Amino acid sequence: MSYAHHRRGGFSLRLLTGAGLVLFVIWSAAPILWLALSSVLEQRALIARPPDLSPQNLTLSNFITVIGSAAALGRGMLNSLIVALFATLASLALGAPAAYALARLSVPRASAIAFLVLATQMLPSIAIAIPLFLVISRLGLIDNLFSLGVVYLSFNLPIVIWILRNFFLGIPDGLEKAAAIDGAGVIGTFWHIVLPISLPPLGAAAVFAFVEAWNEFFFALILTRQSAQTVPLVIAAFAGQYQTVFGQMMAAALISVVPVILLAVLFRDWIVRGFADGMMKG
Amino acid sequence: MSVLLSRRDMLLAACAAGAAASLPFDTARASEALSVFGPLPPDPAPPGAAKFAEAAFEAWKKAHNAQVSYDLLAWPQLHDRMATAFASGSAPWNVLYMCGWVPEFAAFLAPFADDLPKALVDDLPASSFETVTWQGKRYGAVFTLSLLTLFYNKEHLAEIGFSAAPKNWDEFKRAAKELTRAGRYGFVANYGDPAGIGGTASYWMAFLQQAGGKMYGEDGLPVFKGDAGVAALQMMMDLMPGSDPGSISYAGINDATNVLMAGRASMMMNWPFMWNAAQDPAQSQIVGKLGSAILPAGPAGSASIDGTDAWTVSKTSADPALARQLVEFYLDADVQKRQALDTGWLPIRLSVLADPEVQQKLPNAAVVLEQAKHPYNSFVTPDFNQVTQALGTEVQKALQGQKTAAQAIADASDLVTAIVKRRG
Amino acid sequence: MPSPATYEQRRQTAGLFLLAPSIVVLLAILGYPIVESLLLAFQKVQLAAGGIDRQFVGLANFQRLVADETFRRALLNTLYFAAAEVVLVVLIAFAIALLLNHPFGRAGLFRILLVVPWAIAPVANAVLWKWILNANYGVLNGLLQSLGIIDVYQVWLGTPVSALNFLLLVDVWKSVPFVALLLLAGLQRVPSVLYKAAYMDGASRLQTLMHVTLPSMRAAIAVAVVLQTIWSLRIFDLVFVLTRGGPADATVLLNFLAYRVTFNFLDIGYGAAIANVIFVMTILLAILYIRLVRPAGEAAR
Amino acid sequence: MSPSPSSTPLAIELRGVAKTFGSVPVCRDVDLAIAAGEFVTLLGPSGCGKTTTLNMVAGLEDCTSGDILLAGRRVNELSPVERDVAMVFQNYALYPHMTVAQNIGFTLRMRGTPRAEIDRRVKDVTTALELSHVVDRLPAQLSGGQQQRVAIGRAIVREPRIFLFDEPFSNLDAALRVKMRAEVKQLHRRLGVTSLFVTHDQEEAMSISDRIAVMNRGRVEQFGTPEEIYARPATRYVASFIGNPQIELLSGIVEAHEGGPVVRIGSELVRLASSLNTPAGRSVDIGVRPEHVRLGSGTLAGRVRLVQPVGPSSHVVIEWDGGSLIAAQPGFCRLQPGEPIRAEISAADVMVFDHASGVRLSQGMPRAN
Repeated sequence: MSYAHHRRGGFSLRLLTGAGLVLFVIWSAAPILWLALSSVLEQRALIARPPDLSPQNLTLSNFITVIGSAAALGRGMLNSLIVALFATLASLALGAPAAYALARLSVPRASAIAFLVLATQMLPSIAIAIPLFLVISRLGLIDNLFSLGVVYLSFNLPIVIWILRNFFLGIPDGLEKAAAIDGAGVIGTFWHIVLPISLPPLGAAAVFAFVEAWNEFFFALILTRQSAQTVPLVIAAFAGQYQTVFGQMMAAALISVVPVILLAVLFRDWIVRGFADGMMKG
Repeated sequence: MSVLLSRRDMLLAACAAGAAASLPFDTARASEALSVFGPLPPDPAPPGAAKFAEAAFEAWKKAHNAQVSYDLLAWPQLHDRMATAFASGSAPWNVLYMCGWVPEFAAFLAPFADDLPKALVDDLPASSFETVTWQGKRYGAVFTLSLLTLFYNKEHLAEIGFSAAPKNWDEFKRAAKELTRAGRYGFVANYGDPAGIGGTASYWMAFLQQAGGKMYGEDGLPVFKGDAGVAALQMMMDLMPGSDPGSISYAGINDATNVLMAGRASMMMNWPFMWNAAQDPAQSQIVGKLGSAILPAGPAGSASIDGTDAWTVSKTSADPALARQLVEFYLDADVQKRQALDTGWLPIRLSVLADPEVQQKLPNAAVVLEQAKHPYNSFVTPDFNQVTQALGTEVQKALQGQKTAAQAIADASDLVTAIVKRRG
Repeated sequence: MPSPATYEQRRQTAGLFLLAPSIVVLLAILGYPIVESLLLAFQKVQLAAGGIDRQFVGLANFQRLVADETFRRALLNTLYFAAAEVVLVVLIAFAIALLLNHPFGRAGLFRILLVVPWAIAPVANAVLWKWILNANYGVLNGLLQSLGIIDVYQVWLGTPVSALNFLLLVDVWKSVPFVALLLLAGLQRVPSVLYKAAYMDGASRLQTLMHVTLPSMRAAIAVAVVLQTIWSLRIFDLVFVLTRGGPADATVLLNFLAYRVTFNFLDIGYGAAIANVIFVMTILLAILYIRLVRPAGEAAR
Repeated sequence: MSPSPSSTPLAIELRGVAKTFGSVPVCRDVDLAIAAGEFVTLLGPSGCGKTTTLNMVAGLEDCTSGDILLAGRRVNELSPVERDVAMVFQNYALYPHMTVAQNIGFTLRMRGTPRAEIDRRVKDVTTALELSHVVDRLPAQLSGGQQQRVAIGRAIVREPRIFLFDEPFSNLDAALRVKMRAEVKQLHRRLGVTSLFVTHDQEEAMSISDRIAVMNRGRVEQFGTPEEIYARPATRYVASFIGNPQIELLSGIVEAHEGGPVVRIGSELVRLASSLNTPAGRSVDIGVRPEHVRLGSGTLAGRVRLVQPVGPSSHVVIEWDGGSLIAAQPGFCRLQPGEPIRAEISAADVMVFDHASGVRLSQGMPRAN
């Protein structure tokens, strides 16, 4: 049996893998499918028992209304995009070098520093909301995309550092030494060698930072007024005190997820590619 | 037609309002600028945010040389944003929407309602000031008469020989029981969230007043640990066999409303806004079948609770007079009428409530007006949330059979006493 | 012009230079709020005109915690929730990562599908699940009934045990994607030569998994466990939308309690005390996990 | 410090170099002087400090004390690139995300060499190393031998002053290892670049080096040509590390005997060269290499325990009441285990070590310590 053949496995393993993938698809997609259905059915069909999926209940009115109110959703998405891109790029730009320093550059007490950095995320955000609001409002930066982006940066940065540090720790010494011998400085080694071979964790970290900033609700709620409103607030606006405009909310949620999916498509290659082979531990 | 589609229109309008509000504050300096904090439609939003009385609003702004910017938020998030801003001492708004939070935030509000014109005040139900008064001062003006009344499915009730809604507790219980059949439930409620106005505790407060009880004595300490309190809870427990068992898990009123609108529950206690929603064929299966009535009478008669949607003025407002004038505009008879006709939110002015056009368009207006003749205290205090949380949790335990009514009320009384005493 | 620093010194200098911006940013943004929230836990805070009134009360808030029945309940709920969630999320995510790393699961579609549950805005996600789980018109009831699994509609969020476990299920569903992504990244750096060697050595698949895959993934698993612990102890939005802590406080988790006390009751000092309990719990658990999962080599370093 | 322009400075010189990690000493007082063009090997078991020494020469690790001089210039504080050294690593350390050409060209790129020149030099190197057909492949797509050549190519492409090799062949199978050894040797002959090579394989060291520094526990025990190291090991440790099969060491006490001192090992008296001048009563270890035991006649009476044919010769293990010895016999040996046999140890070739210090007692050295 060839090794490639072995990788795929025998009949029973292939069957198991196939079944597992089917389960995985159901597990991930079924609730999403329901979300999609909810967005194209009249509410009276959804509260029927069992849900009435007959074609006369199909409607595009939710999407028409939501897209018609593009001022709110569109601006929310634009705001979210700006904030999330800023938080993602900044947390990678700051976090990757910091993680590299903590993993490999003999910074004194690196483990303790890494832990302290992560510990900033162990205090529930509710506890820091009021003091943080105080600072930002004194600075006059309430309802400002930049201040929101910076706050998200501070939430994402520790996680990004932590994820990347643990991956950088596993890079064999030899590569950096070889780069040093080849004439690359510390920064050059980081840029030309370490980053390119860390695409999967970088991709994971980037997707993480983006999604978290894109979807963050609580700080968006207290730190914005109207002009810097992000998309989760726009979506939440469909749920009122006496009524939830469920179909429109689902339609808005579906629309708002498109950029994240595009991001996943974009980063798919990063997530797939691995350079493990050829960098055995020295 | 416009009524049926109003919920969408209002959302559109809200978005437009949001866009308008995003103009930088500086450009508004030339004229007087007012910042108004309130809910997004379909919750009761002001003119310019919801789609009504727009022309009048423009005219008012012009006449007063005022810029009004709206900071609107989905209702469930209002309290959090306000609490954060107040706690940090930097709430930027001049006019604020309040829903039972006046005692809690009284320190930040101006007692402007004492200065309202007498003609206006005389046209408002005196009891509507109960939830906006704290320590003898009136901090707000309720702008929509939003009382809990009974909504019912006329077809279902007819099936069991009820030509009208149940009039008293016994009829209520009997109807609920008999209506529970064929995959339907006689009654549905949202008992999932214990706290706040419209939470489990506040339902109990309606029953409490129907039983002739009240929450607090003159000294501010709880006095509900008597027969009335227990009877109110027992009534709720007795309704359970005729209720949707899911009631205990419905955390928002729309969870319960949907059951009624699906035709699988026959009665529920709900707010006036329910009326319009139930006539919208896109979401309701009971169009034309809905009836409304005052809440069934307990030993002391009918009683309800107040939704307490009110406008208040911030203490730090640069121009308190202008802020007060804006609230007066919101309470203007014509604006109130448009509010009722265009959004379905009932007016608070008695004269507008009595208006035939309003009564014709909103048949439940008369019912709510009738309900207003009975007590409808929501017993708001600075620690209302905490009190209703403790109380509502005890009520939930009794409804789930973990405690007897007497036990739950006794425990609730202890908890509430401790909370009130901690406030000092 | 050679600089007088050696390779190691240069690396250390560069390290401090690369680390500094992050530390500065974190300190500038989070330093004051964190210290402040620690201080708040020892104060009685009341809203007063123009802001808040603060009064130092020593350990009074913590003494109150000890006597607070809701707090005890929330603590137990949270411990159960966090433990169950970390185990479930890591196991399911690991299984998914293995599936997606298998030649059959390499299609890009699977990876995109993977991130979708996580990408749905949490507010919408929670409302979606509220509808799915509804006792009267929820599609889960409808589905299970049509499959003959249940006879009558169930009130999934009606009893304490069931409500807590459905919260758990929904949060696991939402949390698995990121951890799977992380573990997938970990799987991809296991050199295939190790698998080949294991194959040559005649190791069974299970043995390969236990002796080759798992040890190579220690770091990734450690990160996943620590991060998931942090997030599990902080869960809030689902409780807020799905159950509001009910019925009868059965699903109150610590962070929701901290929220309720801080923002609903405006008892900011007491809320900060609860938040700090979460803080300390998280730190202790994180240290424990890091020690448990750390490779022997690093322990000696 | 600076050498006079007329004298040719040593290519590499280590003066009292020491390295400690925390409180653990890894290298102690290492002195080495390597002339230009020499091929020198650091040989020793793992953990003896040889790789650390190499790294210190490369500039990848700092020395705790002592000086490192390259071409007469102190380089302690210089970075690897300033030292102008090239290195081949144990696991090749090829950049996994770069093609063969990019791997080899990386160092030139880092030096700002113009693109065209990089291409040209990479082409030269890949042609010379027979890598032309794989220049666009990633390291993971190469065989072990090809990876090895890429690693070498990366080192030679920029024509450095010094080559450093850190156990470069340890991942190769035996046949390939021998082949690569020859290639490296040829390369050295062709380029004439000073090379420092680290290995734990004594055979590799013997076959490739001009001189070998045998290291043990952070020290250089002996530095000499392969012949010196083999024939005249300075210490018992060096003697036992070099040679396959290993040298046999037999302990005993020196006795005065007619015709010179002897050491009694069981019934056998091993004669020592009288020039050693060892006093009676001294504890010594006798080292006997297999080729210095002659079978068939002699005073030693024992039995055959084991016969191991290795092709050109056979190793015969004989045992007697004093212990056991290995004798190397040319050709294919037909002795049977258990057979009685006589043997003779060549007195002239016996090495004698002081038992306590392990230092070899050599002619003309009456006393050790």
